[in-house]
Amino acid sequence: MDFNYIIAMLLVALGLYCLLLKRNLIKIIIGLAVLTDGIHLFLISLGYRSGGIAAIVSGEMFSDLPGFAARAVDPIPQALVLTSIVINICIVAFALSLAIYSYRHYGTLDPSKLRRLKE
Amino acid sequence: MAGMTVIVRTIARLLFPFTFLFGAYIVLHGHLTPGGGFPGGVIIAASVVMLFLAYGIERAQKRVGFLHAEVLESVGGLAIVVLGLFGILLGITFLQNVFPLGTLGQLFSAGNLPLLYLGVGTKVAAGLILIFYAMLFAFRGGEE
Amino acid sequence: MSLELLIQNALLVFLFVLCLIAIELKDLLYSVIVLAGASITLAVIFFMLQAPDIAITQAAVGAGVMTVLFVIAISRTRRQE
Amino acid sequence: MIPHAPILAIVLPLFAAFLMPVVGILARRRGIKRAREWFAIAAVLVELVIVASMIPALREGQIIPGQFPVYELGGWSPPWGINLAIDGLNLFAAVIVAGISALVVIYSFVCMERDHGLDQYYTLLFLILAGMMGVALTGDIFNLYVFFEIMCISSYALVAFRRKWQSIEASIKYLIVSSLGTSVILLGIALLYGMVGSLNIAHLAQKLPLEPTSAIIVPLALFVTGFGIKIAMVPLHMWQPDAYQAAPSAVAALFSGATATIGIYAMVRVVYTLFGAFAIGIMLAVLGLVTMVLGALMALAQRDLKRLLAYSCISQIGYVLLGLGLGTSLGIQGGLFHLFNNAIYKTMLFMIAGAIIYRVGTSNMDRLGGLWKNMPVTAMLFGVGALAISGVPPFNGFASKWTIYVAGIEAGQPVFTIIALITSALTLAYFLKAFNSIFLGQRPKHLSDIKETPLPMLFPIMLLAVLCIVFGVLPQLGIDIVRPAQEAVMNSGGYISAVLGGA
Repeated sequence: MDFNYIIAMLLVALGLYCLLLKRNLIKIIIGLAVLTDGIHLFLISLGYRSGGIAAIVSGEMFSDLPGFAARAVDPIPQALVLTSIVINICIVAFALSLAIYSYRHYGTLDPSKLRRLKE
Repeated sequence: MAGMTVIVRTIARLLFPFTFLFGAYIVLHGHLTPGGGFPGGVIIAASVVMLFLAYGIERAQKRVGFLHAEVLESVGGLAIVVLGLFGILLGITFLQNVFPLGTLGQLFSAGNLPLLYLGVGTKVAAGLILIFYAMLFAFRGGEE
Repeated sequence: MSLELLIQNALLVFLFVLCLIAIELKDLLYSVIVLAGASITLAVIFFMLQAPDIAITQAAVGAGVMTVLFVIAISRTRRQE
Repeated sequence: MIPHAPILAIVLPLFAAFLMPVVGILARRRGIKRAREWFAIAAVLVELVIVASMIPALREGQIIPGQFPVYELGGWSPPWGINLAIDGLNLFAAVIVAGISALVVIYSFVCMERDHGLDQYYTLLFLILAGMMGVALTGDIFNLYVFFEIMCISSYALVAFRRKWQSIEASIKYLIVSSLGTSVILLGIALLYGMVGSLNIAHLAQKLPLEPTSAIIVPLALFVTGFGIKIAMVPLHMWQPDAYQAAPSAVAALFSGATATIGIYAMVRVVYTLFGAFAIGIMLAVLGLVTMVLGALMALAQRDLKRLLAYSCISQIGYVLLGLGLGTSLGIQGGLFHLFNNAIYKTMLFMIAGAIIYRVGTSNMDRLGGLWKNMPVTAMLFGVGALAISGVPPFNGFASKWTIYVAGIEAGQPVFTIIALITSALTLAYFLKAFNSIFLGQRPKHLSDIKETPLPMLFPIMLLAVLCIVFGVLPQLGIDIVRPAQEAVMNSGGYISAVLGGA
């Protein structure tokens, strides 16, 4: 299980690196996606318990509710990740439209060149 | 953006009902099986966008205009809020379930949850279609 | 180590490698396609972690909608970094 | 109190936001003029009434565990369900937000009349209001994150609203920095959930150890960084002047008055209630000092009025952080009082900048001058705002700054007080410079037929100016407003027992 957390944190670090050091808006947005993917993986791994079953309606739930509750994975992180995915797609869509705008105005996707081109 | 070749159009037209139905299934069975309002709405939006891309945005726009999508999005959002307010009017607190619970495992069960999912699905599908419009339409007064 | 865990760990490594490639590729279009692959891999991992809801959403959003948005954006701007 | 007031305060702006496109379409079909504006004003006034109706309930001490101040969504009680928890601090933030938003919407009536796409403008404005209300009233840390994110996304869109080159650039900058901040907050929440297994603020606060250990310091640092980006604390401030300059003036007024307040609120709630970390307060105070001094120094060099105001906003937030970071009851009182005053005069100054742009078309101070003869009332109001922000008696800025000075000395940090005093003098200097170059001096020829600010724009500014004087002459009144909030910060145990029902 620890391996999940290591990979999650590596993804976060990768996203941060891309966000801070890349000089292309679309690359930066890709970095943002990777960063949030890492956080999602982290959250889902938190809720998992080994040998667990999904917390959805099933036949087992009707026959043995306490047993089901003891074995089911924690559904709260899943709800969090769902919300976070929704938010993330909003941000990505908005950021991409801004990137297209900036390309039309400046002809570049390099955020550090934006102001210099105007003056 | 112009349309694509006849093969793509035919496949898109054939696939459209199935993807749309699959999205609707996911929305309506959100309280029973994996899925729910958001993924279902995304799949519905994807099926519509597939038609857009195959037939060209100009022709598609005659069918589902910007205004339609905007109104649908508002209606979806309003539906969620109004459902929540039902709880206040009839029950105790916001989003309190006031509908009969039904039998666990049946389609018409879980109180207001399926209706909420319907609202979410409508809003998400309409909202995503709007985003596609805004991004494809060369930003003449782009929304979002 | 059980077979399932082995597969899962392999997928995790694969996910990381895909993300790394997506970030380092110079051609943005390829990099977006690789990112879509990473999204699918992540969806499979979510499914193995007993989160089918998230798996469906991640596949629909991450591989579907997000890729299309990126492709539209790249077609309106420029393909090389 | 209006029944269900807490949830209505969040739902009403959402409702208005979703209804706004429909109203816009109907108004266009039927040819009704200004339907959107009137609808927006009506909605925001109702919102203000709802929020204000919660004040007496809190005053009368109706804090019965499990009753009014804790509102349980869907009938699920905490820590399982999502709840809205209202104590003095929440309500303090909510009242500021509702009041400032009401004035901004009234101000937008004229200020935004030349813009296109007002449907979207008002939709985004109400979404931002819903987000701020949600952050202010919720008692669940993940809910706080979601509402925070709603607020941030709408504010990126509002910064880019006019689609000019500055706004696009500012919005990109803001988006990258701020989404980094919100990701960091989400990571902090994930770590907390992994440690404690709960998301309810009160429940988390109960379970977290009182003394900050090394394991807890990581999420705490993540939270401080995330919220620090939103309030433009100094090492994280680079997005803020661009965003404030590029945004329409009404939006800049909303950001400086309401959004900054919410950022501070979230920071205080997390640092003091959640972690009970009074020990790291001194770090906040030092950050506040740096913020204050650098903001003031940068403001001195600006030639654009809105940019100058943006930097002065950074500087004033520094005062608030200093007061809050001292951690004594007087310091927290001073900090919160200054937050309140800052919301008043900073909104007012941005509105005046908007009025000048409305009439003249520029806020570049090199191209302005001698406007005293054209806009005497505006000039006078600007003078009031400038004196208030510089902490000159008898205006409200003096009352709160004085409290912070005294708190600094009492806490055994006279150096802090001296630095704060010097910064205050700097503030006066750059505002005098601004006043001089806008309203006095030689008037360029093309400015000779500029008229006075239109009355609907002047009305909110005047109201805020009156508040500046009232709270300056009667500081006790302001302190009475702040006291419940201050007590709420100091007493996190009361919050916990109110939410969890004494468990």
